[in-house]
Amino acid sequence: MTDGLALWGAVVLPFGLLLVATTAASLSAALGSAAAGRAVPVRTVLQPVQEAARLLVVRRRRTQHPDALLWRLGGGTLFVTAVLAAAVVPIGDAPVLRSEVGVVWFNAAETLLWAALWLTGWGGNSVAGLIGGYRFLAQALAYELPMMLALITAALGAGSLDVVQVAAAQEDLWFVVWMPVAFVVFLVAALALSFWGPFSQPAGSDAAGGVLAELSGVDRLVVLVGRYAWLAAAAGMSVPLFLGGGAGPLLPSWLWWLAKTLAVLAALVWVRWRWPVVRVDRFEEIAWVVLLPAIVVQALVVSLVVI
Amino acid sequence: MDLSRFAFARPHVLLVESPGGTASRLALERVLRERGWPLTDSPADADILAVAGTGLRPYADRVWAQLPGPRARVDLAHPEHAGGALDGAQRALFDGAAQGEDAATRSGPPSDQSEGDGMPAGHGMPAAHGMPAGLDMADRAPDRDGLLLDVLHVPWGPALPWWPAGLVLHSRLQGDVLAEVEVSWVGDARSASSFWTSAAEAVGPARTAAAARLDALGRLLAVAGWEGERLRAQRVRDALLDGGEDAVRLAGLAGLQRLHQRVGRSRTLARMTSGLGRLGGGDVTARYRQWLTDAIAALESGADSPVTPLPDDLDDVLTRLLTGTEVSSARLVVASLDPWLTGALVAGAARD
Amino acid sequence: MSLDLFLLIAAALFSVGLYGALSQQSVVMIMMGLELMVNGVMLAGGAYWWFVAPASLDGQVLVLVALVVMAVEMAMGFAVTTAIFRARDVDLTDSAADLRG
Amino acid sequence: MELVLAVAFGIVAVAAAVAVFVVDSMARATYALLVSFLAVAAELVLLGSAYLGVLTVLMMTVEMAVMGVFMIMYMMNPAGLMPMSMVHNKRGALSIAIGTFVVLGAGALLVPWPSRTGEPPAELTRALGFSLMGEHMLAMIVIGVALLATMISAVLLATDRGRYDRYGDELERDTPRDPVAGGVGR
Amino acid sequence: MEELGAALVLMALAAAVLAGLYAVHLLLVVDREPLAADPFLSGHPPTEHAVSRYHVRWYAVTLLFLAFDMEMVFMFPWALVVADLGLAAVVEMFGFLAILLVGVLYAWREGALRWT
Repeated sequence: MTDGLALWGAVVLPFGLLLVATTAASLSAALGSAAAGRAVPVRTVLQPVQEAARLLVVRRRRTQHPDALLWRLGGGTLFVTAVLAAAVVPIGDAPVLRSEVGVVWFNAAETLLWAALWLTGWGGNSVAGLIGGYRFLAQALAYELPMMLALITAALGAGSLDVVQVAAAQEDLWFVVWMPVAFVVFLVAALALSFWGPFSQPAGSDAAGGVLAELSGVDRLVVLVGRYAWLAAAAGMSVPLFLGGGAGPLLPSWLWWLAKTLAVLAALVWVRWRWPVVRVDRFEEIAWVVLLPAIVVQALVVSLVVI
Repeated sequence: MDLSRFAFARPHVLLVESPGGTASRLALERVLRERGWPLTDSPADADILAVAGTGLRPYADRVWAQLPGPRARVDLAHPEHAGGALDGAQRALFDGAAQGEDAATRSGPPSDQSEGDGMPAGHGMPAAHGMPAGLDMADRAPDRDGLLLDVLHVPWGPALPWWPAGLVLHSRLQGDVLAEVEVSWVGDARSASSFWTSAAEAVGPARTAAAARLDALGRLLAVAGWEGERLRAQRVRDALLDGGEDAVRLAGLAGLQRLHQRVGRSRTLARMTSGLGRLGGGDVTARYRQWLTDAIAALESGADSPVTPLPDDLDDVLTRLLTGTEVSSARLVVASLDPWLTGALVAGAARD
Repeated sequence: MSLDLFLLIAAALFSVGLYGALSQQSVVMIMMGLELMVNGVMLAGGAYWWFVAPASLDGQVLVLVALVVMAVEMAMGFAVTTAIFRARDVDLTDSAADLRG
Repeated sequence: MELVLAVAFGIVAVAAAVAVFVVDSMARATYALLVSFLAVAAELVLLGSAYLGVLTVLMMTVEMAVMGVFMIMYMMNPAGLMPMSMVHNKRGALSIAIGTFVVLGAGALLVPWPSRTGEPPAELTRALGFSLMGEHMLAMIVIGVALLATMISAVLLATDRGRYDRYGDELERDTPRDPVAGGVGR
Repeated sequence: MEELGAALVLMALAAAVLAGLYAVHLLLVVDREPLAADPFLSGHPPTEHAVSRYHVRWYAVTLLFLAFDMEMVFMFPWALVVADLGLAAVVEMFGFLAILLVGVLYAWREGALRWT
C-alpha cells in the first residue's frame, strides 16, 4: 500500500517543512525590522518562535453562530495539504513519496486550498472573513490556470509527470533557462496560493485582515503555519521543476536542493516588502488576458523544442 | 512567568484614533515602530488596544470586549506618555494571574461584556426575537447587476485602523461592493487641523507640510498593503517633526526622494489605484503623487506648500465617490482624501 | 476487492443522486443530485476497467468524459440558474415552470 | 487491507452523499458533496487509476468551490440558520430512488460479469495520452468545440451587461464603461 | 495505488502535528474556554448574520474557468506523449487551446472578467 512512501521521511517531513517555513518567517521579520529603520540583531531569527508562543498563550475566540466545524476544518487543511504537496518534492534525489503522477498530485493538493480558505472565511460568520474568503476564490480563479500550464510545461519538457524525472531531465540545461515565463508564472502562483505579499489581499488590511480577521490563539497559529508551510512547499517544488533539482557540484544533492529552495524562498519573502498588494479585481483581467496567453505560448515553444 | 515575557516581548497593537487624537497617534506610531511592535488589523490579533485620544468611548469599549486576552489597554490623552503607557500595558500582559482573572470574568455572551451604555444600534434594526443569537437574517435588495441578493449593513469606522479620525461610513454591502453609503462623524470633522497648526509653529511650515503629506501617504500605503514603504514614510515623517536643525530637513528630503522613486514611480501601485475616486481631474494615483512632489517642493524651498483645494461638501463628495465601489477601492479612496477629511491639509492652507 | 462491491457503492451513489434530482426544488440542488449520479458512473467506469478490461482504455476515457460532462453541465446549469434568477427572482423549478406559459 | 479501505471509502462516499440532502447549511451540503467525490477519488486510486483519482480530487475540489459560490448566492438562508424544507414529492422520489438502487444493486450482484482479461499497461498515464491522441481523438475534438460553446453561451446567459453596454451601441468607445475597472484597461 | 496509503499516512502525521499544537495550547492558554465575541465591525454591534446570499461579482469568471479547466484533463497525459507523436499532437492540442482562448477573448470583450 505504501510502497512509494519513505516512512521515516514521512515522519520527518512535517517538521522539516515547519523548519523551512520558520526560516521564511525569520527572514521576513528581519526585512521588516530593516524597513522600520531598526537594527536587525541575531535574535530576530527567533521572532517566529516568539509569535508562535504568543498565539499559544492567547485565548481562542468564537463569534456568534460560527460554523465551527467548517471553520476549523478549513484552517487545518492548509497545513495538511502543504505536507501532502511537499511529499512529492525530491529532497535532492528522493522524495518522501515517489509517484508517477507527482505533478498532478501537487496540483491537486493545491486546489484543496480553494476549499480551505473559503471555509476559513465563511466559518466565522463575519463580514471581513467573508470578503477575504471570496477574494481568495477570485484570486484562485486567476492564478490556477496559468499555474497548471506552468506545471504542464515543465512536465512537457521532461515528458513525465514524475517530479524526480522532471528534475533528472534538467541534467544538461535547467528548465528555467528556456522556460522563463513558466518559472515566473509558477512563482506568481506560489505567492498567490499562499496569499502572501502582493497577493495577500484575501488577508488584506483593508478588510480588517480578511480570512484572518476573527482568528485568535492557536486557531490563528494553525492558519499561519499552513500559510508559511505552503510558501515553503511551493518554493521547494520550484527547484525540481525549473532549477535542476539537486544538481550541483561538490555538495550532496539534498544540500543543493535546500540551498536553491532557500534562495527561492528568500526571493518570495523579499517580494512582500518590495511590492504593494495587487487587488484581485484588477489582477483577474491581467491573469486571463496577459498571463494565460503568455504561458500558452511558452508551452507551445517548449512542445516545439521537444518534438 | 518567563513564558509570557517571551511570548509578549513583541505584543501586537490595534491602534485606533479618536477625533483630536492626532498627536497621540503619531507618538504611539513612533514608539511602536522603534520597538518593532507590529500594528494589527483586527482585535482578534491584538494584545493591546491603543486608543489615541479619548473621544471614542463606546466604540473603543466594544472593540476592547473583542480582544481575546491576555489583553491590555492604552487610552492616550497626552502624547508624551506614549512610551510609559505602552510599557505599562506590556507589564499587564506579563501578569498571568491578573489576566486569568480578567479572562474568567468574560465567559458569557458578548452582549453582557461590553462596558458602557447607549451603544448606537446600527441602523435601528428592531431586536430580532426567535432568530439565532438575536441577530436578523440579511434582507434582499435590488442591485445594479439585476440580481436580488442579500444586503449587509456594514459600518466602517470610527474604531478602525488607518481610518480618518471620527469618520463613520454606514454602508450597505452587496457582495464586496458598497451599494449605498452614508457619511456621519463622531466628534469634530476637521479634528486634526489644530495639531498640524501647532506643529507648524514648532518645526516650521515647510517641514509640517511635508510631514502631513507623509502621514497621509503612510496611511494610504497601509491600506494599499505596502508595509515596508509605510514604515519608511512614517520614519521620515517622524524625523521631520522632531525639531532640531537643518540637517533633519535635508535627511528628510533624501528620504522623501527615495520614497518618490519607490512609491511615486511604482507602476504596480499606480495600476492598482488609477481611475479610483476621480475628483477635480485627479484620481487616487494623482493625489498620492501630488503629496510626494508637494512635500519635496516644500522641503526644497523651505516654505509651505499650497494645498489643492477640495469641495467644501466633502461628505457628499465622499458618498458619491464611494457608491458602487468595492471594499478595497473604497478604502483607498477614503485614505486618499484622509488629509482633507481630517483637516490635516486644510490647516496648512488656512495659514497662507 | 471485487467488482460487485464497487458496483454496489456506485449504485448507492447513483440512487442517492437520483433522489436528490427528483425531490429538490432548487436548480442548484438538483444539479448536486446529477453530480452524484455522475459520481456513481465514474466509480462504476473505473471499477469496470480494472476488473473486466484493464488492457483497453475505454473505461479510463469514460471517466475522463464523465468529468468533462460534469463540468459542462455545471457551467451551463449555473448560467441558466443565474438567468432564471435575474428574470424571475427565484431559482426554484416549480416556480420556473410557468416560464413556459 | 485494500478491501477494508474500499469498504470504508464506499461508506464515506455514500454517507456524505446522503448528508448533501440532509444538512441545512448550503456550505456544509457543498462540502459534503466534495467529501463524497474525494472518497470516490480514493476508490479510483485503489482501482489502479492514480491519474484519474488525483485528477478527480483536483477537478472536483475546484468545481465544488465554484458550486459553493452559486449555492450561497441563490439558496435562501444559505447558512441554514433557520432550517426549512425545500423538497417536493419527497415520498415519490424516495421510492423511485430505492427502486433504482434495488434494480442496479441486484444487477451488480447477479449479472455474471466477464472475468478479467488482459493486464493494465505499464505506464498507464502515458498509454492514456496515446489513446486520447489516437483512437479517442474524436472525443477531444468534440469536447473542444463543446467547451467553446459552453464558454460563450454561459457568459451570454449569465451576464447582464454585454459589449454594447460597455462600448456603446455602435461599439464606438475606446475604453469601456464598467462599474468596476479591470487591470488591463480595455 | 501507493498514493492512497501515502496520502492517508501523511494526512494522519500532519493532523497529529496540528493536534500537538492544540494540546500545547491547552497547557499554556490563559483560559481554555474560547471567548464569545462579536465580529469586528469598527466598534459597532452586528445587526445581522454575515453569512448570507453573498453577491459574487465575478461569477462569469467561474463559468469560464470551469470550461477552460477541463482542458487540463487532457493536457496532463498529452504532455507525456508529445515527444513520441511529434507535430500532429502539438497542432491538435494547441488548436484545442486556441479554441478555448477564443472563448476567453469573447468573454473579455463582453466584460465578463470584471466585477459586475
